[in-house]
Amino acid sequence: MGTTPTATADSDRQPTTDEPPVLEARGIVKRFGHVEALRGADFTVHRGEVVALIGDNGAGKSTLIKTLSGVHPPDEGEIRVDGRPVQFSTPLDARRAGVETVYQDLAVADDLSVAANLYLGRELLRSGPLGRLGLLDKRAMRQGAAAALDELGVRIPRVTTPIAMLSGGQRQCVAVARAIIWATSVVILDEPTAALGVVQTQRVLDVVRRARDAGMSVVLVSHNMPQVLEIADRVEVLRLGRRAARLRADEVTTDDLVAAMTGSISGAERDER
Amino acid sequence: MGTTPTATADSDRQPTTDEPPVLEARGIVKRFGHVEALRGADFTVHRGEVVALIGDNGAGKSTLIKTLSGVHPPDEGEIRVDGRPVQFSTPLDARRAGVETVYQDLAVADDLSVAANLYLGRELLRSGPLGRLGLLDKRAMRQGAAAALDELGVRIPRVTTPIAMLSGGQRQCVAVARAIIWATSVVILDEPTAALGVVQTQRVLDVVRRARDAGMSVVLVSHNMPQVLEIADRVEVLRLGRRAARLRADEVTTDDLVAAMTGSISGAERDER
Amino acid sequence: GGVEVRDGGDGATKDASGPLKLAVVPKAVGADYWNTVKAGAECAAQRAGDVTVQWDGVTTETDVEGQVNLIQNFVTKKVDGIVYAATDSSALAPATDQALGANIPVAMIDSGTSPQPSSVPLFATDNRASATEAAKMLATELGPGNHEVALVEFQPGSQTNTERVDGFKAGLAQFPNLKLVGQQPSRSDVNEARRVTENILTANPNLAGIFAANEPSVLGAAQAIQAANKSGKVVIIGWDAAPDEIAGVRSGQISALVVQNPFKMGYFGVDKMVKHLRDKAPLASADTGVTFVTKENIDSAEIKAVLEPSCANPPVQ
Amino acid sequence: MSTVEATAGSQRGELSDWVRERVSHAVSELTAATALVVLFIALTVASPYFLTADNLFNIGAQTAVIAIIATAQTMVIITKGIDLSVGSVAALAGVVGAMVVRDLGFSLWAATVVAIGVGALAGLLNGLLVTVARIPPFIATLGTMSVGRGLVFIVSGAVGVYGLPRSFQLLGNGEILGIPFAVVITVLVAVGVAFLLSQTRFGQYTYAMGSNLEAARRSGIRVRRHLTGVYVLAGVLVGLGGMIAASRVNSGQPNYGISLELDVIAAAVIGGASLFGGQGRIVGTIIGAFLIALVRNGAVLLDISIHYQQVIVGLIIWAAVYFDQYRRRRLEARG
Amino acid sequence: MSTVEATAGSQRGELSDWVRERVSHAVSELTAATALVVLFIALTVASPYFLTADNLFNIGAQTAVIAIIATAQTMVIITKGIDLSVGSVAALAGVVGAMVVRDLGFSLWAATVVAIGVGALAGLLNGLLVTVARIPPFIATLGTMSVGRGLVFIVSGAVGVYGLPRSFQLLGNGEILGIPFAVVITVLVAVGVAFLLSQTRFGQYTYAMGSNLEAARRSGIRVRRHLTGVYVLAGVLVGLGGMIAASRVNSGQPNYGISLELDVIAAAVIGGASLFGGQGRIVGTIIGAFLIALVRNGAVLLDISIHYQQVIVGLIIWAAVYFDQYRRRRLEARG
Ligand SMILES: Nc1ncnc2c1ncn2[C@@H]1O[C@H](COP(=O)(O)OP(=O)(O)OP(=O)(O)O)[C@@H](O)[C@H]1O
Ligand SMILES: Nc1ncnc2c1ncn2[C@@H]1O[C@H](COP(=O)(O)OP(=O)(O)OP(=O)(O)O)[C@@H](O)[C@H]1O
Ligand SMILES: OC1[C@H](O)OC[C@@H](O)[C@@H]1O
Ligand SMILES: [Mg+2]
Ligand SMILES: [Mg+2]
Repeated sequence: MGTTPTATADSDRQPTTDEPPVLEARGIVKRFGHVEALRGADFTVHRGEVVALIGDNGAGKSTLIKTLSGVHPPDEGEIRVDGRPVQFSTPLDARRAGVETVYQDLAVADDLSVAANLYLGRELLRSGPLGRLGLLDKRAMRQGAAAALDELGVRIPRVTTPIAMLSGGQRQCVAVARAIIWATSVVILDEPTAALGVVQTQRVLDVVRRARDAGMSVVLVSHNMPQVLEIADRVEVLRLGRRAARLRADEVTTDDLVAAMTGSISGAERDER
Repeated sequence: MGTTPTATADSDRQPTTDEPPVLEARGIVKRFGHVEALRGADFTVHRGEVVALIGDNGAGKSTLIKTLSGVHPPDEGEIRVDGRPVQFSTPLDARRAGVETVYQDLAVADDLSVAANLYLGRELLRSGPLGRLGLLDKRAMRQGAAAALDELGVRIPRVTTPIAMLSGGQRQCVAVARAIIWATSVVILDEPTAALGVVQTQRVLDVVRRARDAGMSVVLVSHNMPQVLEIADRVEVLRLGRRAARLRADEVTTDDLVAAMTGSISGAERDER
Repeated sequence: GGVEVRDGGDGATKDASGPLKLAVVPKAVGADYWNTVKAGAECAAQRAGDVTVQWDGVTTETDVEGQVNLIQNFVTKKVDGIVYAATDSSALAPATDQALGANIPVAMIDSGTSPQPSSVPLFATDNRASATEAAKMLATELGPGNHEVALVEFQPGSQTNTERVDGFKAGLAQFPNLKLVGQQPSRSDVNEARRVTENILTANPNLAGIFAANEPSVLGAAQAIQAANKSGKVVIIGWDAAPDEIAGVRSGQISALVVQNPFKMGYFGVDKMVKHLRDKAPLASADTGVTFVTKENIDSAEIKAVLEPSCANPPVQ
Repeated sequence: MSTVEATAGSQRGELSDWVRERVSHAVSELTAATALVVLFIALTVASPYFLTADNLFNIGAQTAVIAIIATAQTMVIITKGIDLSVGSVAALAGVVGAMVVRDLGFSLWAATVVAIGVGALAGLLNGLLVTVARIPPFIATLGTMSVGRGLVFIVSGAVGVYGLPRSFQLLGNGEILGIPFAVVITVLVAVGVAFLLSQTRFGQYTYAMGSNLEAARRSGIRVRRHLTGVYVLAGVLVGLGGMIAASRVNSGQPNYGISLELDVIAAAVIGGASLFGGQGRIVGTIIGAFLIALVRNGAVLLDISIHYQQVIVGLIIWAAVYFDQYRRRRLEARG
Repeated sequence: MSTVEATAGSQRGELSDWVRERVSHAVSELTAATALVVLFIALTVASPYFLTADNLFNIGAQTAVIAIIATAQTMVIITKGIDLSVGSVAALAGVVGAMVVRDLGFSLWAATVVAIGVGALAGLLNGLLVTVARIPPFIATLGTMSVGRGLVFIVSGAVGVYGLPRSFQLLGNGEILGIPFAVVITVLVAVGVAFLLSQTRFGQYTYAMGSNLEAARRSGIRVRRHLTGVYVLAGVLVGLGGMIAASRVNSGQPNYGISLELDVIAAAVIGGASLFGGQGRIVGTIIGAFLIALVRNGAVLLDISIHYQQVIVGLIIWAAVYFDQYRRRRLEARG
C-alpha cells in the first residue's frame, strides 16, 4: 500500500527496466470550452502489463483515453510511444502505432455486418488491379473475421449479421474482439463490462488476460474495484484531471483505491512518499 | 440458501402476511417479432422491501421491467397491484398506480431543465382559470425541484440547467431522484449505477435505502453481485425469460447467484424444494 | 456510329372516319387563360360531334421536360391528333417531330416551336409584337414628358416571358421619355407580384406606369397600386383577361389589357384538326388576333365576345 | 456529506452556468437579430425610401403570411418534425375559403373559419400519419404536399377563384389604427404561440417530445395525442396564413405557395430552430422571416436583380446556421 | 467453455437469421418492386398502348434523368445526408453545358465534361459545407439550392440557351441499337454506383458514415475526405443528369429542375433508402423512379388528369414508406 508501482520505483517517472513505457502520457491538458477535463494528466503503461485507470465520474478517464487514441488531440502535453514523442492527431495515427481502443460509447456501425465492423477502416482488398480500385475481398474478410472470433472464443451467430441485430452484450464482445485482433501493442478498454452480466464479464476478462499473455499491454477503465484488483497488475488513479496515485494492485485494498479516487489521501503526497 | 423469501414462505405464491404483494407479475409473455423475450415470467415485490432482479444479459430483465411500468404491455400474463389485477397499457397507468421507473437507457429530455425533467408529465399548473388553460407554475416547480433534490441529498448546479449540460453521473442522479420523488409505492431501477463511480454508486444506494425506510418498495436490476447482496432484502433470478429462483439475500453468496443465473442449478428445482 | 437521334418511326396512316380522340395540351394548368383555351377546344369538339378532347398539362410553365414527356405519352397512346402550346419552342421541336413521325398530326396554339414544320399550323398571337404594342400604349397613356416605368415579368428564363420582356423593351426604346426603373418577377404568383410591385413603388415614388406581363402579375400589381392608394395615378398596362383584370379595367385601375383570343386558339386548334382528319383539309396557320381592351371598348359586342366567350356565339370568325 | 453529485458540475461556477444558459438561448437569435439590425441600418443609409412609414407598413404586411406559417413550421421543427406540406395546404385553404365566399355566400369570417378548418384537417392527417402510421414527418408531409396540390387543383378546377366581394380583402389589406390587420394577426399569433411554447404544459411537451420522444412517452405524456395536436395547431396557422394570402390578392390561387416550405424552414433555422428537435423559439423565427423579407425588400429598393437576391438568401442561410452550429458545439458538445 | 457470447443470439437459429437478413434487405425493394409489377400488369391490361416498344422506350428515356439524379441522392441519403440542391445544380450544369457549345463551339462530349465539372464543383461545395463548416446537410444544400438558382440566372442572363446544333440532342434523344442512349447511360450509372456501394471500400465507408459517423472516424476512416467525396460524386451525377436533360430538350433551361429534389427523394425512399442513414440500395431507387414514371405514363394512357396523378404519387409515397417502416420496426426495433 502506498508504494509506487514496480516499474517506476527508482525515480519519479523513469522505469528501472531498460525498456521505455510502451505508451506514455505526460502533462496532458484538454479543455472543452471552459471545462478543463484534463489538467496535466500523466499516464504510463509498460509492455505486457494490465493497468487499470480508475477515478470518479468526470475525473477525465475517457478524455485521457481519447487523447491516447487520437480522438481528441491534447491541447498541451506529450504522448510517447516506446519512449519516442508522437503526435496522435487522428485515430488513424494511434491505430498505426498499434494502439486499439474500445470506447465507453462503443463505436460500431449498426448497419454493417460483424465482419465489416471488424475490418472497418482496414478492409481487405482484392489482389491485383481490382484491389487498387478499392474492390473488397468480402470472402477473405468473412473468413478472417470468423477465424479471429473463433480464436478469441467469441461466439456470434454469423459474421454477416448486421450489428443492429446483436444484443448489447454481443456488440460489446465484437468491439472488444475488434480491438484485440488489431492491436499490436496496446489495447485500451473504457468500461468494457459496465453493461455485461457476470458470466459475460468474466469472459471479457479472460480475453484481456489472454491478450496480456500474448505480450500485449492492456489499459482497463472500470468502476468495479473488485474487478480492478482481480485483473490489473497496476492501478493509476485520476482525480480532477490529474494523476492522483500509482499503485500496485497486489498491495492495495478496495478502500485504498476509493481513498485515492476521492482524495481523502492526496495522490500527490502518495507519489512523493 | 434455497429458501423462499420470508414473505412468500407458506405457499408457492401467497405471502403469509395479510398484505398481498404491492406489485406482482404472473406468467408474463412478451414477444418481439419472433424473439420471445419473456416466456412466462413471474415477479413479486412486497411493501417496504428491496428486491434485486438479476440475470444474464438478454435474460429479459429490462423487458420485464418495461412491462411492469407500462412501456411494453405484455402479450400474455397478468400484473397485480396490491393483489388486484391491473392493465398497464401505457406508462401513465403504471405511474398512476404509484410505480416509478429509472430505465437502463435513462429517459430524460436533454433540452429541458432539471426542474422540467423532474416534473415532466406532471407539471404544476397555476391555480385558477389560467391553470386550466395549461399555464405552468414554473416558480413552484423550480422551488419544488430544488427542495426535493435537497431533501434527497442530490446536488445539481441549478435546477434551471438543461439536462444536456450535466455529466452522465449527474443525469443518472436526476433520473433516480425523479423516480423516488414521485413513487408512492414502488421504485424500479434498471442498472442505475452501471456508469457510476464508487462514491456516486454508494450515494445512489443510500437514496435507495432511504426510500425503503420511507416505506417504499424498490426493485433493483444489477450485474454487480456484491452490490446486490449489500442492498437487497431479496433476490429474484431471471433466466431465459422465466423466473429461475427466489432467494433471501442474507442467505446466499455471490456464487449461488451466479449458479442460479447461469442455470448450473435449475431454478425450477430450487423453487420446488 | 450506332448512336442516332431518334425521329420517331413511321406508323400506318390512320383511318379517320368515326370517333376522334384529340389531345389538347396547354403550357400549364391553373390559369384562367388556359381554361378559356380549354373551353374553346371543347366547344369545337362538341360542334364537330364524335370528338373527345383529352386535356392534360404540367403544373408549371417551367416544366419543359415534363411537357416533352407528356407529348411523347400522347404519341404512344396514338391519339388522332395533338393540339398544344409549347412551353419552349426549341425544346418541344423534337416532340412535334416524334408525333409527326408517328403520323399524328399536330397543331400548335399560343406558342409554336422553332423550327416549326410546314405541316404544323400555329394559331396564336405574336407575343413579342403585342408586347411592343403594349409599350406604345403605355407611352400614349402617359403622354409627353419624362416618366418612370416598371416591368413586372413572370418567370425569368421561360420563353414567353423572354419574348414579352424583349418586345416591351423594344417598344420602350422608341420612347426616350420613358425610363425603365424597375424589373422584378412575380413567378406567376399573385402574392409575389403584389410584393415586388409594392417594393418597386416604394423605391420609385414617381413611378408613372407599369407593364405587367401575365395574369398573376397584373393582378398583383393592381393590388399593390390600389393598396398604395395610387389607383389611377400609376398606369397599368396588363396582359390576359382574368375576371379580376376585367373588373380592374372597368374600375379604371388598369388602363389597358393585351387580350389574346384563347378561346379561338382552342377552338381553331380542334376545329381545324378535325377537318384535317375528316376532310383532309390542309392545316394552315392563322393569327388569332389580339385585342387591346380599354374602358372605352370593353362593352363593345366584339370585345364582349372575346372576354366572355360562349359556345353559342364563339368569337372565332 | 450525503449529497449525490457528480464532479463535473463542480468545475463550473453557478453564475457562469446561468450566463451560459441565457446566452445559449439567445445566441442564435442574437446572430439573426444582429444581422437584421445591420441590414436595417445599411438599408436606411442606402435608400431614402427604406425608413418610411409606408415601406415599413408594406414589409410588415408582406411578411405576415410567411411569419405566421413559419411559426407553424417552428412548432413542428421543435418536435423534431418538418412540414413540407405548408405550401399546398395554404393554397387549398385559401382556395376553399375563397370558394365558399363566392359560391356559398359565406362571410369573410365564416370563410376564415372554413379555411382554418381545412388547415386543421390537413394537420390532423399529417399528425396521424406521423403518430399512428409512424411515417417519418419528412415523408408524411411530402405525401401531403403532393396530395394537397392535387386536391387544390381538383376543387378549384385548376382556375383561380375570382369575383370576390371587396370585403374579402379585409384580412389581408385592412388596417386597424394605421397598422395592417395582417400584422396585428401575426403579432397575436406569434405572441400566442410563443406564450404557448414557453409558458404552458402544451409547450413543455412540445419541447420534450422533440428532445426525446421515448422519454416523453415514458413520462406519461400522451405523445400521440400531443404530437398530433402540434400538427393540427400548425395546420390551423397554415390555414389562417393561406386565407390571409388569398385575401391579400382578393382571389383564391391554386398555384399559391409552391416552394413556400423552403422559405419558412429557412426563416425558422435562421432564427435558431434545430432540425434535430427540442430547440427553437418564435421570436427567432420572426426575426428570420423579417431578415429574408428585408433582403428582398432591400434588393428591390436598390434595384438588385432577383438572381442576386437568391444568392444572398443562400449565403444568409449558410451563415446563420454556421454560427449557430458553432455556438452549439461550444456550449453543448458533451461526452 | 471459454466462448464469449450473449444469450440473445441463442434464441435465434442461424438459418432464420440468415433469411431475416436477406429479407430485411429485400423487403422494401420487394414492396416497391411488387407495386411496380402490379402497376405494369394493370397498365398492360388497361391500355393497349402501354406494352409497346415505343412506349417502353419513352418511359425509359423519360425516367433516365430522374433515375440518375435519384442515384446521386441515394448515395447522399445513405450517409444520413440529403441534397436539396440537385435541381438548381442540374439546371446550372445543363445551362453551362449548352452555353459552351453555343458560345465556345465545344463538342457535345467536351460540354458534357464541363457540365459534370459544374456538378462536381457544386458537390464539392456541399461536401465542404457539411464536413468543414459542419452545417447540417439539409441547410447546407438548401443554401446551395438558392445560390445555384441565382447563379444559373446570372450566367444565362435569365434566358434559355437556344440555337444549339442538332448533335446536341444526341445524349438525350439518341439511341443505340434501338435503345435510348439516356437509358444506356442510366444503366451504366446505376450498375456502376451499385457496384461501388456494395463491392468497394468507398461504398463500405459510405454506409459506415451514415450508420455511425463517429464510429467511422474512430475506425481511422478519413470521414471528411470520404464524405466530401460522396457529395462530389453525387454532384458529378447531377451534372451528368442536368446535361442529359438539356440535351433532351435541346436547350439550356434556367428553370429546369424546380422541385426535382422532391421527385428524386421520393424515388429513393420508395425504394427503401432511409433518411436516418446507413440504408438504401440503388436497385430500389431505380424501381422507385420507374414507379413514379409509370404512374405518370399510365395516367396519360388512361386519361387521368394531372391532378389525380399528384394525389396518386402522394399515396404511393405514404404506402411505400409505411410498409417499409413497418418492416423495419419488426426486424430491427431492438432495446
Ligand atoms: N466533448 C466534451 N465536451 C465538453 N465537455 C466534455 C466533453 N467530454 C468530456 N467533457 C467533460 O470533461 C470532464 C471529464 O469527462 P470524462 O468523460 O473524461 O470523465 P470520465 O472520468 O470518463 O467519467 P465517467 O466515469 O463518468 O465515464 C467532465 O466534466 C465532462 O463533462
Ligand atoms: N424492442 C425489442 N425488439 C426486439 N427484441 C428485443 C427488444 N427488447 C428486447 N429484445 C430482446 O429481448 C431479449 C431480452 O432483452 P432484455 O433487454 O430484456 O434483457 P436484459 O435482461 O435487460 O439484458 P441486459 O442485462 O443486457 O440489460 C433479448 O434477446 C433482446 O434482444
Ligand atoms: O399567352 C399566355 C398567357 O398570357 O399566360 C401564360 C402564358 O405563358 C401564355 O403563353
Ligand atoms: Mg468515461
Ligand atoms: Mg437490461
